[in-house]
Amino acid sequence: MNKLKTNFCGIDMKNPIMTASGTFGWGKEYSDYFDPNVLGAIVLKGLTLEPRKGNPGTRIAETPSGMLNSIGLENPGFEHFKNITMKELEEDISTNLIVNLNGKTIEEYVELTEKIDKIDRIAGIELNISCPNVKDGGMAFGANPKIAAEVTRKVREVTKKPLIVKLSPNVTDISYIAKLVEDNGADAIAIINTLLGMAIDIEKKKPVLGNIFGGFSGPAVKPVALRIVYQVYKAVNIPILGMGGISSTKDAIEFMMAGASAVSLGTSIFTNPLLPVEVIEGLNKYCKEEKLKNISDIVGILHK
Amino acid sequence: MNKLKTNFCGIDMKNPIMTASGTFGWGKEYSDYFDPNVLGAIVLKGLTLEPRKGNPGTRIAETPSGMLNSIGLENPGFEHFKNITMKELEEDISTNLIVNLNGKTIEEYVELTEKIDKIDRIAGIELNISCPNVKDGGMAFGANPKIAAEVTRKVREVTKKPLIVKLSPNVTDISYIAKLVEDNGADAIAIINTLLGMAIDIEKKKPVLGNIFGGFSGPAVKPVALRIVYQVYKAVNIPILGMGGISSTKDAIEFMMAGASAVSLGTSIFTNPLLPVEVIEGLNKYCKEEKLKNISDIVGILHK
Amino acid sequence: MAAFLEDVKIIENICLGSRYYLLKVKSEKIIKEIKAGQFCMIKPLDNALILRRPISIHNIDKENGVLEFYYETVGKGTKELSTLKAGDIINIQGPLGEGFSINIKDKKIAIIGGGMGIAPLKELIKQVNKENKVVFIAGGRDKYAFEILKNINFKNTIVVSDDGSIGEKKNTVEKLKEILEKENINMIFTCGPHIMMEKVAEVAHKNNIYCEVSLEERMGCGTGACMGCSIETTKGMKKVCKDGPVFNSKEVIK
Amino acid sequence: MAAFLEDVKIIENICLGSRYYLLKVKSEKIIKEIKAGQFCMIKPLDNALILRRPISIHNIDKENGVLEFYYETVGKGTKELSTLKAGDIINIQGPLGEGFSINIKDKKIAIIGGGMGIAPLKELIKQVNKENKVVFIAGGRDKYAFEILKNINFKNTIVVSDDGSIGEKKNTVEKLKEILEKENINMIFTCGPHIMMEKVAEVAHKNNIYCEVSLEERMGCGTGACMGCSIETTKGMKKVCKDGPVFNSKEVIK
Ligand SMILES: Cc1cc2nc3c(=O)[nH]c(=O)nc-3n(C[C@H](O)[C@H](O)[C@H](O)COP(=O)(O)OP(=O)(O)OC[C@H]3O[C@@H](n4cnc5c(N)ncnc54)[C@H](O)[C@@H]3O)c2cc1C
Ligand SMILES: Cc1cc2nc3c(=O)[nH]c(=O)nc-3n(C[C@H](O)[C@H](O)[C@H](O)COP(=O)(O)OP(=O)(O)OC[C@H]3O[C@@H](n4cnc5c(N)ncnc54)[C@H](O)[C@@H]3O)c2cc1C
Ligand SMILES: Cc1cc2nc3c(=O)[nH]c(=O)nc-3n(C[C@H](O)[C@H](O)[C@H](O)COP(=O)(O)O)c2cc1C
Ligand SMILES: Cc1cc2nc3c(=O)[nH]c(=O)nc-3n(C[C@H](O)[C@H](O)[C@H](O)COP(=O)(O)O)c2cc1C
Ligand code: FES
Ligand code: FES
Repeated sequence: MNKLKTNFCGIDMKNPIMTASGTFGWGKEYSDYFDPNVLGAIVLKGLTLEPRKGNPGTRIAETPSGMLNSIGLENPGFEHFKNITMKELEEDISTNLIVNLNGKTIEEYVELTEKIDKIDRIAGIELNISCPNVKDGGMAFGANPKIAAEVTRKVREVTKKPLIVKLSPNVTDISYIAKLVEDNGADAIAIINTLLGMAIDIEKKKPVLGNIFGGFSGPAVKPVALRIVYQVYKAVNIPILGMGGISSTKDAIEFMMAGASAVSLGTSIFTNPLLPVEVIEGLNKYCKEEKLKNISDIVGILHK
Repeated sequence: MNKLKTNFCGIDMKNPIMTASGTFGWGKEYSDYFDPNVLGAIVLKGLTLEPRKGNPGTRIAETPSGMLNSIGLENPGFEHFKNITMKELEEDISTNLIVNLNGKTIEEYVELTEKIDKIDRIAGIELNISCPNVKDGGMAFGANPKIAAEVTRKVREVTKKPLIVKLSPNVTDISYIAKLVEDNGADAIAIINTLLGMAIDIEKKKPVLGNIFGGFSGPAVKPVALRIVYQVYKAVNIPILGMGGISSTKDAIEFMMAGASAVSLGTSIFTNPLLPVEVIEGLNKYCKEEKLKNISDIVGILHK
Repeated sequence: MAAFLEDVKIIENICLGSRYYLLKVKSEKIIKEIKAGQFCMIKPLDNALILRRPISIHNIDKENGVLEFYYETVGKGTKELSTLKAGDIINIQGPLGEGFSINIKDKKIAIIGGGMGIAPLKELIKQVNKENKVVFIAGGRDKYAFEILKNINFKNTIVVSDDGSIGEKKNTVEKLKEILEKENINMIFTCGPHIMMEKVAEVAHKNNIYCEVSLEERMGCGTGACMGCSIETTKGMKKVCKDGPVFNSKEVIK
Repeated sequence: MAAFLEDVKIIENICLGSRYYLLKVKSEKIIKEIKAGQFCMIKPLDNALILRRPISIHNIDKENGVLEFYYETVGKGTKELSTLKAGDIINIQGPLGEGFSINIKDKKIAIIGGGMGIAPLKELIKQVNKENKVVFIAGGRDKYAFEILKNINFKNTIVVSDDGSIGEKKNTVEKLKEILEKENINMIFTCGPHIMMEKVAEVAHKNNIYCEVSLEERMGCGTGACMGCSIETTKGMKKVCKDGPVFNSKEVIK
């Protein structure tokens, strides 16, 4: 019996392991190392209505046990996604596909959601209102409770697909925002998106990143991510997709104990491309050793 | 000529290197390794009016390139500080002493400030409105713009000593709070206090820390600290005391380029007790190599 | 008393079986000052591990300028340490803390070690054995935990194990009680799991015997600066790293 | 084309002088697939360094199952790499990206390398030298930067340096122009500082010569997944790690 079987806010998954948007491209980039279909779900790179070139200049900087990125949502836009990317995905990918959905205005979010809603093969929507790398929309939306609520409500109205709202950790009171987002129709909360960070090149006397600030991720941010998962678990009744620095089975278990029903692996895939396979195997082993009926037995156990 | 000489918001210092409150005890704990008088200033452990035992249970956890602490402001209280700690300090310490001042209520902050104000030997006050490890006061004050402004104003009224207000990074808009604090009479801003984090013991199925959450510090947090220094530099006209993960001369230079006029060394002293000496020497060398008149030449250079 | 930061070369780092290791390093500075019951903070090489690891001094071989540490691999830091080889350099900080009371004479002493608590006891036994009468009770989880006894090489050692697989089938506290029935013990030193030390102290207090325990807490600084290892004592808040790790049992237990 | 993660043993890791190193590792999987101009991502051992470091393949010694890398120590990752010794194991990921066009015949080729840009050129020269006529122009900062030429061991190499301390006193672009005046070159391959490659490409375009450049960008994943290394090209956004690092100069320069 598969002890990792999970239904995450309506999405049936063979295990609670997903990829974090933006770290697993368009689903097939890591196929040389493992079959992406072993994943419970693949969360694709952030998508926008129109194509985006992303930010100019250096986009990647390493920091102690972490990294900064200022990709700026580079993506080919919805039309290309529907006509080309989805076709390519359908050829090889059988597991769940989740779109990471972005907009510059509430109207854009809604319009893109309406379009995505029509693609049957998409199992769910991760609504990204927390990207730190774009001027309009993104984090500015997620950090403002009113707008976070409004965009959730309006998107909810136009789709029946499971709606996972991804929140920014760069706020004073994330529980409050999570609760609002729940009240406005979200089926799950994804936490955390990247922290806002910066790196400096002292030789050039300039920021390393072309965009000055970047999204901070990787093992370094794990303590913040765990704290936020723990806080939000207390605040909401919908399930949590936990992420932020997971680099081992042990880390994944920590997130689940804090309250995550499923977890996304991100930056640490760069370090160890086999991480997803290792974590799935690791969780299976853990279930056996701990004699769990299902991995969900440990979800939120810290609160009990 | 001493190229590190700095006047930080009225405090004359032989160099811009201080210790971060809570990581350098009561000033003499590292005397076996180096003479603390080489420091520009020593910022002492957080002080309260009454003695505090701090938090029960485990208080320290390591995280990737960082650590969590939930000390909970253990300190002997003002009377002991004045009558015993200060006497001991006066014996050996000739450099500037800065008190890290804490309260549970605004009245307590004011009362303690009035008492500290009478101790001539204290060169300045670091007003801690950002401790994540205490129930009352602390971070709750620093995260609320109104209260941050009020406590600054009221403390300002009762002391002429340089007033450095220490802010929490766990907020949505730190620039706004920094500006308010400036408007209400602060002479400088200290950033950052610790991020709020958590660690989990999967064997015990419990948080590692007795207090569940802890303050997150060390090299891991540097990208967040640099970003905040950069943001606050843009927002205020008073000098910044920068800190958060500094572990080398290079890091110190990064903070100064982002806008810090002086920096505090904290967690990384645990890793390398000789760090303060190395950074002072390193900055001297840097001034020579770069032919600077004074190290202040690089303060905020990123903004130019 | 001074403390130092010293780069020391590893002379030997051998596995005694299972997760137990004996580490020998060449020291010039720390070795001059360190005493039984004190400890060092070892800097892991991996930069992701920012905190030094507290490890007790196991043996001070002044003649050869060698410090010995006895450790168990439990997490990332000790696992990394176990991979190091002769010739590798590590940075250690010490001596730290207050050790055992070793300036004693003509006493009958019981020394009780459980598991890794045995670590600081070799040097202690060496120091007090000459001018006192010492009995050493050693308890452990498995046979590998007793391999270290060869290195301690003390004749008056009593081995006990819960399942009787090695030595007598009883725990250290039962053995202590048994000895107390027959002998007049004036002092007890103990190091091991906290629950064991509590019980040893209880027996000591009941029998009015002076007892010292060596405590363990997670540490940040090791110097008394961070208040990370504070404990409540009858004399107020104390720091395990600076005021301990060895305490008079009456101050810290019950 | 498949890519692998492989634990490889270091055979040799020698300093060629100053900050320049030649690394040789034993490979079974990657060696079967890797081609001139492709690269590997090397995992640093220090866990605080989470990103793999992109390093070009310098030489593929299929006979002995050995991959060679030529690198310069610039930061933490390469400095750590330089401390490793024969017998140490590192994890490398590769082959990655698209290499040089090596299936060519009967051409006159100029290969131009500046500084570390020389790294991928040994294998390239080996591949194209047999069936084409190759001239190799090598520029460098100091005499140590030319030590690698011994390992490349290619007779038709022209050494130039800005100050004339080694070889001719000119830069690589000047030398290229000089050659073009005398000879009929059909193809140019270049790797080096971006500004040098721009100028080489400019010369190539002006003379209507097909030219390939090998670009460098900071990388997160090395697989095309993170969009960290994207650049604008005449054919839209491309990834240096997947669509490059080698590009037709017309697509990426001017
Ligand atoms: C005064 C003192 C003396 C000690 N002497 C010895 C000895 O001689 N031999 C020996 O094997 N062990 C000894 N210990 C325990 C030893 O410090 C820990 O086993 C070790 O720090 C674990 O590190 P790690 O990286 O392997 O484990 P991890 O779990 O990865 O460590 C994570 C963090 O927790 C701390 N930590 C974990 N376990 C303990 C613990 N039991 N006590 C204190 N901190 C801990 C680590 O120092 C580190 O900061 C002593 C502890 C103290 C306080
Ligand atoms: C496709 C490709 C092939 C390369 N081939 C070689 C080679 O054969 N030999 C060689 O010596 N160097 C080569 N480089 C450059 C090499 O990757 C960097 O020098 C190295 O990553 C620096 O790492 P560090 O930890 O020493 O420096 P740090 O500055 O500490 O590195 C910090 C981060 O920046 C990245 N980084 C720093 N400099 C560069 C750079 N110039 N290019 C890309 N990323 C950088 C690092 O990978 C790391 O993520 C190549 C780069 C690319 C993109
Ligand atoms: C290179 C990179 C690109 C990212 N792009 C996106 C994105 O397009 N949309 C999004 O919601 N999150 C994006 N993220 C954030 C991740 O999905 C994830 O929330 C974050 O990195 C924390 O997880 P990690 O530490 O495991 O990487 C990106 C992260 C990285 C490192
Ligand atoms: C163990 C510990 C105790 C601390 N205690 C205090 C305190 O009492 N008052 C305060 O303002 N900050 C306190 N801090 C925060 C530091 O002063 C500093 O703001 C923070 O650690 C970031 O710097 P660092 O990463 O260099 O340590 C403490 C930090 C640590 C690690
Ligand atoms: S470990 Fe810092 S006070 Fe003891
Ligand atoms: S490095 Fe990630 S796409 Fe190229």
